[in-house]
Amino acid sequence: MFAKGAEFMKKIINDPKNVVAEMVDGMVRAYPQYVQQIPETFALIRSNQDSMKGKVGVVSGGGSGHEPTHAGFVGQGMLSAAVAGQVFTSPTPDQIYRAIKAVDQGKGVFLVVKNYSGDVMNFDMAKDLAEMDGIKVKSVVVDDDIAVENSLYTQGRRGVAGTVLMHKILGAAADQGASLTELKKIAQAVLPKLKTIAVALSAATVPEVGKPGFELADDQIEYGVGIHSEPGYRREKIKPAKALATELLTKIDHELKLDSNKQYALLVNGMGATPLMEQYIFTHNVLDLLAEENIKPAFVKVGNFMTSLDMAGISITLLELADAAWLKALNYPVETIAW
Amino acid sequence: MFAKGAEFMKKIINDPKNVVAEMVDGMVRAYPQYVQQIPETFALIRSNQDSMKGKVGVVSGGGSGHEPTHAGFVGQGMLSAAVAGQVFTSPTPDQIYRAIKAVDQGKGVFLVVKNYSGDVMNFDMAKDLAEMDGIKVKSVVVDDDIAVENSLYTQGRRGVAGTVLMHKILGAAADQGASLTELKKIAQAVLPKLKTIAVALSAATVPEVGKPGFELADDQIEYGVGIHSEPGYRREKIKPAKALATELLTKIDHELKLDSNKQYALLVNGMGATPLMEQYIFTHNVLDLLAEENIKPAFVKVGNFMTSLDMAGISITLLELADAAWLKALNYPVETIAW
Amino acid sequence: MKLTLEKYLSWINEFSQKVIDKKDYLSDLDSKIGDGDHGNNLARGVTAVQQMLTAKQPQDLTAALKLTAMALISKVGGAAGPLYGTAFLEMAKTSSQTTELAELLTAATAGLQKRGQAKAGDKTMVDVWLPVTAALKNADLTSTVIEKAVASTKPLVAKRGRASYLGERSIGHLDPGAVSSGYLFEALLVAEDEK
Amino acid sequence: MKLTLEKYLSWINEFSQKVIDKKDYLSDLDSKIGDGDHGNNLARGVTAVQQMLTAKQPQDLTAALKLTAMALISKVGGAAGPLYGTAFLEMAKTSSQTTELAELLTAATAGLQKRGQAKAGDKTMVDVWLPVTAALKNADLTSTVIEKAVASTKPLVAKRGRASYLGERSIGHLDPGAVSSGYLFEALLVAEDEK
Ligand SMILES: Nc1ncnc2c1ncn2[C@@H]1O[C@H](COP(=O)(O)OP(=O)(O)O)[C@@H](O)[C@H]1O
Ligand SMILES: Nc1ncnc2c1ncn2[C@@H]1O[C@H](COP(=O)(O)OP(=O)(O)O)[C@@H](O)[C@H]1O
Ligand SMILES: [Mg+2]
Ligand SMILES: [Mg+2]
Ligand SMILES: [Mg+2]
Ligand SMILES: [Mg+2]
Repeated sequence: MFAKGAEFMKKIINDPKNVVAEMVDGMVRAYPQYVQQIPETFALIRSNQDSMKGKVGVVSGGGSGHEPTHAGFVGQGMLSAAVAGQVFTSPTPDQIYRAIKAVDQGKGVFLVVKNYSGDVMNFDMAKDLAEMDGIKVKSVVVDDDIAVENSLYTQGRRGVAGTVLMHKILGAAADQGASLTELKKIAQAVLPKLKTIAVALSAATVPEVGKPGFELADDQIEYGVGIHSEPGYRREKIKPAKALATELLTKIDHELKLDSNKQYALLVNGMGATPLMEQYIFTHNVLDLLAEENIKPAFVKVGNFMTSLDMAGISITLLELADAAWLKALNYPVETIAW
Repeated sequence: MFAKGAEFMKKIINDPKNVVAEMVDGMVRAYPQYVQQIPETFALIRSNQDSMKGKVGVVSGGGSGHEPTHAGFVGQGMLSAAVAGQVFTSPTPDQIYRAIKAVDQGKGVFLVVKNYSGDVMNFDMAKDLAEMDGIKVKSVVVDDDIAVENSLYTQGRRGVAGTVLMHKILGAAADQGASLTELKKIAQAVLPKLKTIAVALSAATVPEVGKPGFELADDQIEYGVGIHSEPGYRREKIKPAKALATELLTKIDHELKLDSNKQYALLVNGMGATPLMEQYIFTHNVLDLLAEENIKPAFVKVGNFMTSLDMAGISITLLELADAAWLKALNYPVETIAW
Repeated sequence: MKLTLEKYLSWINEFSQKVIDKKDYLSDLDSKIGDGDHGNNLARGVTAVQQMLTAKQPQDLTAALKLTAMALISKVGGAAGPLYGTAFLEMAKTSSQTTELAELLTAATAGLQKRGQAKAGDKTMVDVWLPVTAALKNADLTSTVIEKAVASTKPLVAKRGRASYLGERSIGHLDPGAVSSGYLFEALLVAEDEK
Repeated sequence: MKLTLEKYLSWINEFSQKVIDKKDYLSDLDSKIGDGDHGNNLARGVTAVQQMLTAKQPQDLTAALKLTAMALISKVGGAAGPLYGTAFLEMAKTSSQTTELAELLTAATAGLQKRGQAKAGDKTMVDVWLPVTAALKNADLTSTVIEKAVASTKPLVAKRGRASYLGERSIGHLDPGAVSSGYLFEALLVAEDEK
């Protein structure tokens, strides 16, 4: 919207400084039946608070710009609350702490954190604050993005679209009365089976920054980008959807060792500016490639779930359904804006 | 994806000629629980065919490129079937006829048509074919787009995002056993109360064409565009979200004569490449402006419902809830991919 | 002039070739005042017509016209599909009574107008079909007549089809359906010359 | 060197001004190897610090440090928020025992490392805090020490924070958190000079 240096940002916004406040306001006023704002925070809690009674709370959150994640998944059967940070910036501990306090029913609160330094540290500090109040808190740090090599000596892998499936499975379990310890066990079991990888056609423009996170030539794509325009592992000329699907699925196969005797859930995720038509075409190719390996996913979902502002691109998430309960949890009914 | 002359189209597709076939394939394989393909057509019918028993069928359709419209709204409580044409091109009469035949349960079939020459003529021809088989058919031609002046001597107004609300209301009524004649009455009552207007930040690129439908300068927007990059009524420099909302709401007010004693449903619709963050910010402004007139919509929905491929932009639909049954119908439970 | 099966086949072949050659140009015209797909729509249609005629080898004019109509109706979509389809269907129907070209085209044009509700001067293909039919009746159809008819759409304000949304801004552009109809009748002249 | 309330306030003012001036540059550095928001994050933070200090008028050093920490923790977010926040919180805690700057910074750096798990050479702000703390202990903190520490991050491969996703490609870029930490300590030198 505002000219900034030579760049021009074409967005439907007012002041770049207020995007999160205005977005949160729009969301809670559009959907009061699902979410309510915890006063003076950007934390949104379930409107149907009765549905949380006697259950462990599940709280997620992170930077804004990934809508409908996180608040779009708040509601019965899924998250108890979600905390929004500034764009691509972890929320602060005081806000996370407020959300934890608001959802706790004496059974403890489970935190779903994506593996970014900021998120990990801010959620940790919030956990400390909550524990000082006597609230039991456990957490999982999701690191499903296989684009970066894993290593003990680095930050490790990022948390991306697979987090949505983690929310779904934990939310269903919590709704059915799982304890804090049981949720931790489920999360730990799901984590190594959950793998995501993305390709970008363009980068996101953070409103306060005013220009794209990176530049791709008119005919270039980048494999392995993160959801904050973190660079990926290779740039090349754009290829047909089938070739993109092949590249990404090969990477996932390398990690999960796809096996026709096993069951899988597939999430095809648009990054914000990619039309559903392209997402369905890509899904067609992914399903074809899996079918060549005699794999037919037991659960499929296609759409914009973990976006990156106006980035064009797509990600594949495969979850190996090592436990039959996970499939049931994915199909468990929910009352949310966006699932 | 393919270079075409000097232009370059960056899309996740394979052959531009196959986009619809591949998209439809991706959709039915991803969501077999909701939709099935009528063999050798791009018509998708409800998987839960039992849910149609004894009821009037509701069939919609039109060009592709508006996903999740139309097939995303097929399912119990909403559409019985949807017919997809080529991108931005009306489906052909034979395919529409197949859909009509497939959903008819002896109670007749109601067609929801958007007011474009092509759609009107092709659905008319399909109606003729179906009537020759003894199937009772009635229809509504939706013309909610107030961007163009209405006139008896022209094509009249276009059908755009408001069509989704028409689907929802008619689908709920049909599911509750309304007759063909009753559906026609409801449609006729809803039509004059349903108004939509859009603003575009960029035009859509049809895959087989390979370049955007129109060019906007880096800082330009266009008010009143249609969902096929039909030009609008004014171009100007981009403005803050609030100013855009004011411009569009003023136009709607001019038509509907907004009145704080009446109830309204609001649909804020992203055109395909507009992030949810921007849609919620815009919603915040729209709700503020309505609040200044003491209007609080009784129903709000925000998201990508009637898109235009990769167009960036947004539309406002307001439906005056002249009949209390319409609000109930909007909240009526459905089993669809995208509502 | 009477239309024969042979002459019809060379006419429709000539037209198909022209549409395929001019596909991009037709879509370009359509993107000025419509949605940019007229060439693609029609090219899809004539390709189907070719396939259908080759596969079914119709043995009389009526069958050939009907196959053409069916291929266009089921493959073109959009506005042009039902319009061209209806035109050929009307010709097919009439051809069982007469093969006089002027009469076939009179029926076609009437069908076109019934289907699309366009009048002369609405800036549609009708603005080509009407004068061409009139000229054929007088047996004086020439390239000039066709060119003039096509060109006549340029200064008009569109009243039907997508171009009508442009109002005054449609002035100064040729109507794509008029241009493709121009090709149809130019192809007729070529087919006649060949005989 | 002992830290007084007065000296601290002029230090933090100087730093705030610098961050606001260099906001775009810090974000630019971050967009090279991170997500492009470090300047914006920190600017939001120091603005809150200024507001907090003006509103609350702390009467002793511990209170001022704690207010700073709280403003940073609750306003910056991201990685820099908890890191800078923890550093100032540790200084606040330690300041009730001693106001010796070297000791305050020793505590801060330890807190920073505990919070973020970064070691020397991981290409983070720690690569500035460690040598600066060491120099202060020897009472020989100079601009050169700071500049060298900041510059030392350039050839490193990032092991923590978003830059670590770049692996080898992080080489050749300054770490934005190191640069902002450099501003913090340059501001300290300015504040000292003023006295
Ligand atoms: N109602 C109508 N009557 C006659 N011709 C029409 C009508 N509507 C559209 N046309 C013709 O159709 C042409 C557009 O065809 P095409 O682009 O294939 O379809 P669409 O407009 O559905 O994309 C126009 O140029 C015009 O000549
Ligand atoms: N684990 C860590 N330990 C120490 N410093 C870190 C760590 N992670 C990140 N940093 C510092 O934080 C800086 C980035 O801060 P900022 O951009 O504000 O946060 P974010 O990375 O969340 O966007 C990096 O330049 C680095 O100096
Ligand atoms: Mg950040
Ligand atoms: Mg069209
Ligand atoms: Mg067209
Ligand atoms: Mg950053």
